[in-house]
Amino acid sequence: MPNFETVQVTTDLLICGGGMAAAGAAVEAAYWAKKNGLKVTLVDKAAFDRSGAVAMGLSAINEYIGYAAGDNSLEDYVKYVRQDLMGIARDDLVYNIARHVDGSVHLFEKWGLPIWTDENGKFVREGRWQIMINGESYKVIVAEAAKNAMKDAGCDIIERVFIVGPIMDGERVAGAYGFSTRENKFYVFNAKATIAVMGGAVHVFRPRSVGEGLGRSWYPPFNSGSTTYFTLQAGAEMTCQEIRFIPVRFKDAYGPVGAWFLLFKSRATSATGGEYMAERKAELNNWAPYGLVKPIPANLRNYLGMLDVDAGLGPLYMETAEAIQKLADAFKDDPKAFKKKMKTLENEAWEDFLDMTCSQALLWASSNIYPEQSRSEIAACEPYFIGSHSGGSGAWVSGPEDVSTPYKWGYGNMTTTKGLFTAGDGSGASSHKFSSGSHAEGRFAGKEAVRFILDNNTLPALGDVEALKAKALAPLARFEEFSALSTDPLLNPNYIRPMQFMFRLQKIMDEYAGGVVSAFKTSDKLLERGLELLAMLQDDSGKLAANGVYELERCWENVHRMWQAEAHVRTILFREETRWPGYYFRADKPKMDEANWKCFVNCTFKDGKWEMKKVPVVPMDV
Amino acid sequence: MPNFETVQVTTDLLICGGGMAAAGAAVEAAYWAKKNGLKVTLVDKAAFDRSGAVAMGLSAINEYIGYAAGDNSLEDYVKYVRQDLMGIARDDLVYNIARHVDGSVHLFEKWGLPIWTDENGKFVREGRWQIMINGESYKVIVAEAAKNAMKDAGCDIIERVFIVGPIMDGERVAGAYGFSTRENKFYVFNAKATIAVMGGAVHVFRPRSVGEGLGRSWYPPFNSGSTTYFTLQAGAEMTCQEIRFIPVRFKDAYGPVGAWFLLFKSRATSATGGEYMAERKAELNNWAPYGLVKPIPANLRNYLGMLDVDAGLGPLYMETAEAIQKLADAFKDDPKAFKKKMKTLENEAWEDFLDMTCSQALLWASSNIYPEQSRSEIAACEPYFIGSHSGGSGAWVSGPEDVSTPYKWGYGNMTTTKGLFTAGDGSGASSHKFSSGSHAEGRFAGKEAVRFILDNNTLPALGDVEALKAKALAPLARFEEFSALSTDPLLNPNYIRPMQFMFRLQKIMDEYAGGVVSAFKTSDKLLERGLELLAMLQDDSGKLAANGVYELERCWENVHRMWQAEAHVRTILFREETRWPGYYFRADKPKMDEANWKCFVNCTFKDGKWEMKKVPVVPMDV
Amino acid sequence: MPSYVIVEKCDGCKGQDKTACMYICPNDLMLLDKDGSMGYGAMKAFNRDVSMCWECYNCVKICPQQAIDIRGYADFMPLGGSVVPLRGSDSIMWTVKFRDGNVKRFKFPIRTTAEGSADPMGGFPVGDGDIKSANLMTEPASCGADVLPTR
Amino acid sequence: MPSYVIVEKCDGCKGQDKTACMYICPNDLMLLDKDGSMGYGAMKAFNRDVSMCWECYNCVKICPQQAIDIRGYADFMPLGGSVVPLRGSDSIMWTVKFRDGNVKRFKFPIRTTAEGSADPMGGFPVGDGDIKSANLMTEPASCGADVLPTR
Ligand SMILES: Cc1cc2c(cc1C)N(S(=O)(=O)O)[C@@H]1C(=O)NC(=O)N=C1N2C[C@H](O)[C@H](O)[C@H](O)COP(=O)(O)OP(=O)(O)OC[C@H]1O[C@@H](n2cnc3c(N)ncnc32)[C@H](O)[C@@H]1O
Ligand SMILES: Cc1cc2c(cc1C)N(S(=O)(=O)O)[C@@H]1C(=O)NC(=O)N=C1N2C[C@H](O)[C@H](O)[C@H](O)COP(=O)(O)OP(=O)(O)OC[C@H]1O[C@@H](n2cnc3c(N)ncnc32)[C@H](O)[C@@H]1O
Ligand SMILES: Nc1ncnc2c1ncn2[C@@H]1O[C@H](COP(=O)(O)O)[C@@H](O)[C@H]1O
Ligand SMILES: Nc1ncnc2c1ncn2[C@@H]1O[C@H](COP(=O)(O)O)[C@@H](O)[C@H]1O
Ligand SMILES: Nc1ncnc2c1ncn2[C@@H]1O[C@H](COP(=O)(O)O)[C@@H](O)[C@H]1O
Ligand code: SF4
Ligand code: SF4
Ligand code: SF4
Ligand code: SF4
Ligand code: NA
Repeated sequence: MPNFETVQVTTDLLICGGGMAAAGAAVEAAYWAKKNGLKVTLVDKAAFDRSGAVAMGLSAINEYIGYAAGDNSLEDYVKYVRQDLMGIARDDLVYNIARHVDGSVHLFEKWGLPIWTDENGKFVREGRWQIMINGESYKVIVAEAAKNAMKDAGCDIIERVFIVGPIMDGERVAGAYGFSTRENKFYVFNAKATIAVMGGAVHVFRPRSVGEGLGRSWYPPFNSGSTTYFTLQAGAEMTCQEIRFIPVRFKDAYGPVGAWFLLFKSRATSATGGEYMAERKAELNNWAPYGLVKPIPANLRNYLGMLDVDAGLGPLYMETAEAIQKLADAFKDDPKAFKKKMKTLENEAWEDFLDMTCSQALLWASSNIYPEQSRSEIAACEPYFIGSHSGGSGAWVSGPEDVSTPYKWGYGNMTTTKGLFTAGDGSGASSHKFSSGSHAEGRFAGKEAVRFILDNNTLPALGDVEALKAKALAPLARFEEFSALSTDPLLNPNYIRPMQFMFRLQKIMDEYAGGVVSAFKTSDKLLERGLELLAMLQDDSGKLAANGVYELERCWENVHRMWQAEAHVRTILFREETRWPGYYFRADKPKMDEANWKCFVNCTFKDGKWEMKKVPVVPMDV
Repeated sequence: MPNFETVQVTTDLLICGGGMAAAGAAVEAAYWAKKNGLKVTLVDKAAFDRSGAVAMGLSAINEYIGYAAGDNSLEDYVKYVRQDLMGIARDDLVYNIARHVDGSVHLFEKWGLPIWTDENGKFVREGRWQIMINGESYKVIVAEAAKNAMKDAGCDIIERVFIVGPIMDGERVAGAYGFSTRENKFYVFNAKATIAVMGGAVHVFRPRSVGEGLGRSWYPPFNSGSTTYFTLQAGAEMTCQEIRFIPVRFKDAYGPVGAWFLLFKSRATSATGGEYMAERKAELNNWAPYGLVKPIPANLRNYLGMLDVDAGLGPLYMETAEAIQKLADAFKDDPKAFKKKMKTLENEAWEDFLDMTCSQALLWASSNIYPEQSRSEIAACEPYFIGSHSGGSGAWVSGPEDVSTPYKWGYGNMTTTKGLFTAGDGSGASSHKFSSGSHAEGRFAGKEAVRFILDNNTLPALGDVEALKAKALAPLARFEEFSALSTDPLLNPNYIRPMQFMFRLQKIMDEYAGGVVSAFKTSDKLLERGLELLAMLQDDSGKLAANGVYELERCWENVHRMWQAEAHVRTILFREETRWPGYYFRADKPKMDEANWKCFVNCTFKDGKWEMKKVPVVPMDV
Repeated sequence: MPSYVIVEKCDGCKGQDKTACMYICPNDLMLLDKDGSMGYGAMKAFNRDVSMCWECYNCVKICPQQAIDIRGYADFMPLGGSVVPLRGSDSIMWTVKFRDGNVKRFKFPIRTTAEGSADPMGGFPVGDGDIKSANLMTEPASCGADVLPTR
Repeated sequence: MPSYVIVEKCDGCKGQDKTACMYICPNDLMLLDKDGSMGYGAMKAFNRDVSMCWECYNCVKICPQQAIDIRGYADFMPLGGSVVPLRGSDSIMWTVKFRDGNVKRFKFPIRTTAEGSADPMGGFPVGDGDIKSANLMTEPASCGADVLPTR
């Protein structure tokens, strides 16, 4: 094994991750840090310009309130999110993000993001809360502003360093450790406060794609659960670990459906021609009061379609041709205008994919699908863990100081671990922030972290750095120790390689925790058996081996996924009801139980032990 | 591309394949050929000693009638098979195999196969029709007898030549073409009659295993549909292409369950503790009269378990500990006898796996499962196409001359194509032959083929051999032509590689034709969409590329699988009912329809067109 | 399938310290075979872990030689289609080729300001500058509001 | 996982024309790297397509050096167990090692005759020798019957 230099970086504020939340944290923290003579360091495993979920771009911004212009009220957004999460939401957090989100969006526009405007210069609404953008370079632009701010404040951005986990000084976070994916360097970061914003978790469950297509997840495969691992290992309380998200998307390539449903007003049908949302409407009564509001919660929209699929009535289709024809119909008496409208619609349809899911455009092209001529299949994807979108999983964070809320312990968006903050996909029970809300929340966390530092202006101790180094690099050592035994170093009885480890994890989750193959159904017995298998996997994670730094990265990503998996399984098992059918169905407890389970389920992992608890939901009075 | 020498082999009888049926055909044909001055040539893609489904060994012989000793009657076997196939069986074929099978088994014993006997020297019965063996070397022994016979008759055995497809001289088969997997040689076989016995088809559907575990199918991955492809392309009529087989096996490693159910009399339960065969008994009424006989047809046994799994009540378990304790209980008052009995049972349990599915022994060892202490999960596997076991798919063959049957056109086990014979997994509507019946049927086909040759003693013409050569080697040429375009020759826009082609096929079948992910449900609409996708796959099969002969073999195997897939999809679509729930469920036609569909569905592919038809079932009067 | 590199076009970014494709890939997949010892040709790039590729097209867009293209995931994508971007400083052109040979072209804006020019404050006035208040740096102005709501 | 080859034990079958493992694998997976140019070591064998291995143990049983072992499929098999056969001319010995370290040994017969000695007719008298009759070569004797049933 080559010698790894230990690089120690001392800073005031450490930002782990470089996605939307990190960009927000950086641009904001740089401002306050400069003002207060502090230093911020941002560490991203990838290139800040194109890292994280927005790497490819986006075609819409899904949270824009427009409250100052009177488009919508913050209170309505709070109600919307709460309903969409079947009652389990932190209104204080949602409210806080909503009041800051317009500011982020307005900044994006100034920075250079093209946002569609109508003839009056108003943003074009996709749906009530969503606005349309030409978002191919969304992330590049947002990162650029953060970089400029960081540079101006004398702060550092370190790319291609993979963060393995937190360093603790007793109950306070002291920084993080990781390694370079470009050089043989082990990194130790020592900071007064840390913001863990390394996105959500993908590939915890077995994806529908196989073989070469394995990378085609809806959310990117490089969101691998690092935030969950980081916060959990730092002893932070986690919430809503059961609320995975399953999006319905165009089948196979996972092109977005939002524009089709909201902008093009397309219908979704099942193969028999019926509109499942209409035909299965009665089912919604079983999930009252949430089933009876508009918009119908995302999981229930999924559920109605799944009932058709489960009954063998697939495929489901997005009626693209019908939708386009309907929109163009208004111009049918003017051939020139009609043609122009058709061209516009076609452009919009293709841009929607090309801005954020190029594969779907490629799939249409490769299979001769012309959306104006024929419909196109849709399907439920596999489960994801992303606190920023329509799932709820994440760390349990403090509410904002100035807002009346029972959930508050000093600094906004600080976890229950002293000095450790999170946002975006990393903070729980506050969904529907999306790209813009994640940025806004990141900014808020950035400011609050600086406030924390000013109040706690000491550098925590790092402890045994060599032990952390040995732990981080163990898979390299294992490979070196044993690989010479077999003629093919990929096949060896003494270790497991990261890809196969991932397959094993995914198979367990798929089969026991309600993945695709189980039609998203699980039960106490399945979960208990799943935990037995996960325990053996945990043991075997000590036998991961990496042939080089690239595989070392993959090893740790999969360890991170495994912890996300366990938090999930334990939480579904603890919550003895089915509340989010369409995300998962507990077959042994097939009904919602408002009397006993209208509460958060929080968990911690401390001193080698999991603790689960119920926490009351205290809604905001809106 | 290296130059490929063309090797032409002229023979009287060509046997394609070297499995149980081929070994039977060879041992028998050698005898009659020698007598009549003819030459037999056997071609196997692998090593005759250990090729085909019995490569690993077996722990039981599943068809042994013992009719001469009065154990069972041939008629009872005919009734058993007919019921097990839900009424759709060729009684004439089943009867014929049954009357020859004891002869094969008695020969096996003489050749050296250890068959368990009781204190009276009688074979130990596992169930009514099954006997127990120490079968690790089963195939070696059976092949040895065939080799000795072939040698004695001056016949040839050619190993490691892969048969691509048939050569036709008008309506008569003229031989076969293929290539060596060891040298750069293209092979053309010219024969007066051909027996295609290249086994069944595995990996047509997506397996449950993933990544490195992909090879863990129940039936072996090297049974890749060559018989179906061969007979179909020779214009032969195919039957029962809808009757796939789905075995229930120990979960993941697919260890056999027969001994546990029949010998150890173990119960199967679902997680809630219930015995699904008892609790869901009423469901069997919906499938009368077949649901009401004993033994309950295999597909219905599956179905009852699947209903539990579908409802989220898994895992299913084999109650191994309970079964072993019960058997040992008789000795509970004599500690020494008890200990001895426990040891015997333990030996039997482990041998059952070690003789035929070593992986299952490894899985028990790797997960600390001691069968006498704890139960072990079982699960339905993925679908297989094997006419010899409990599925029915295969070619439509002529019944025996001396038996009264409407299905007869001259030579027993000849397909509807002149001079082309098949047996074992290759012949349809005559299930439950297993290893012994396949051997017996092979022997019968061997004799009949010699009879055909004697009546048709001319060598058919080969036609354009160069065109066949170009076709067989096309994937090599494609690789050579395009691979230099990309830095990684595995990634190239001009071709698809065999493994990825297989993944694409499997995904289509899994999702549209009722594979694991669809809980074995499909419908007209799903099948029709599946056919659209298969049509594009058919086109793209012209773009398969092979980097070397090994990949060439894999290319053709997958083309063979693809044709099996299409025959299957078209036949399920044609049959507008659900007759074999537990194998597949047509959601749009959820009931059995005796009035309209108590018939065979046969199909042919001729002149580029598929033809489907109904053929009446005429039962034997037993 | 994922990204592939066209032998004739890739120049290994002329031996610069880091290649454009390696620099940008969010999943760390692109690698340069400097001396050809990895078997991909000297100074040629390749995708080292195909089945982890998100087909995000970032490597394709950034390559100065247009040496990278995507062939759709083989497990579900029929052959014969292609989607090729050409990204400029303010817009992107897409050429979409169908399996049946049809071609469509699209052009979309990507940014309204000059590259590198994004002003972190966006020209908004700073807020109260109070680390203890709920106002972020440019608030309430950047929200379009007179005062940041609370409750 | 599938079969793997132990470097120290494999001798490439001493450079014979075909190695035992290549000869026997029913799925054509084992390959010898004669000169080491494939990267597995000169005169060393390897499994060329791991995910197509049936774990049938035929290569393991046949290897004269006991150089091959199986490590269970990584996608569902926990680490630490092993199953090792030693096949003789009339019986086979299995050593089963559990994850928890326990070891069990089993011995089973595999054949009752000498290798190579199988007599095709099994010592049964030949039948009627009539190509047109339903009797196969040794029938009805090998069926134990006086006459082959028909109907
Ligand atoms: C992938 C995707 C995402 C979206 C959508 C479609 C698609 C196809 N849609 S819609 O169509 O669904 O609707 C949205 C849409 O149109 N509009 C919208 O506003 N948001 C959408 N999202 C959601 C947003 O993108 C999302 O809410 C935010 O990006 C979340 O922000 P954040 O929580 O910061 O996560 P991130 O993925 O952006 O960033 C993660 C960062 O962490 C780095 N990282 C990860 N692990 C690390 C480690 N161990 N060490 C060091 N660094 C380490 C990453 O490199 C990255 O920088
Ligand atoms: C795999 C397996 C099989 C069984 C079982 C468990 C397991 C785990 N079980 S139980 O537990 O379920 O019950 C059985 C059992 O205990 N008892 C029993 O009697 N039979 C069982 N089978 C079934 C029998 O094995 C089966 O019925 C027969 O073997 C079928 O005989 P046949 O139809 O000849 O197929 P084959 O697989 O033996 O031989 C195929 C041959 O073709 C070759 N081949 C294939 N493609 C070729 C090509 N393109 N070119 C040249 N050669 C080309 C092969 O190499 C092979 O030689
Ligand atoms: N994405 C994948 N899907 C299915 N199988 C894979 C995939 N990647 C690798 N494999 C198989 O797993 C085995 C080990 O792969 P690797 O870890 O890439 O060396 C190989 O034999 C591959 O065939
Ligand atoms: N049918 C629908 N009804 C209401 N909101 C929707 C619908 N489909 C998508 N959305 C919302 O539109 C945005 C993008 O949707 P999606 O593409 O599903 O992520 C998210 O805010 C969704 O919640
Ligand atoms: N529960 C059962 N009832 C009757 N026959 C069975 C049962 N299980 C297995 N068999 C038969 O036993 C043999 C081996 O079974 P299997 O291991 O399922 O292939 C086959 O002949 C099966 O039909
Ligand atoms: S960016 Fe383009 S030219 Fe540069 S190394 Fe990558 S593929 Fe080659
Ligand atoms: S397409 Fe995206 S994920 Fe794939 S190699 Fe290129 S940059 Fe990486
Ligand atoms: S049989 Fe054994 S010794 Fe011979 S080449 Fe194979 S692994 Fe090496
Ligand atoms: S275990 Fe069987 S399939 Fe696997 S390499 Fe050995 S002989 Fe081949
Ligand atoms: Na289901």
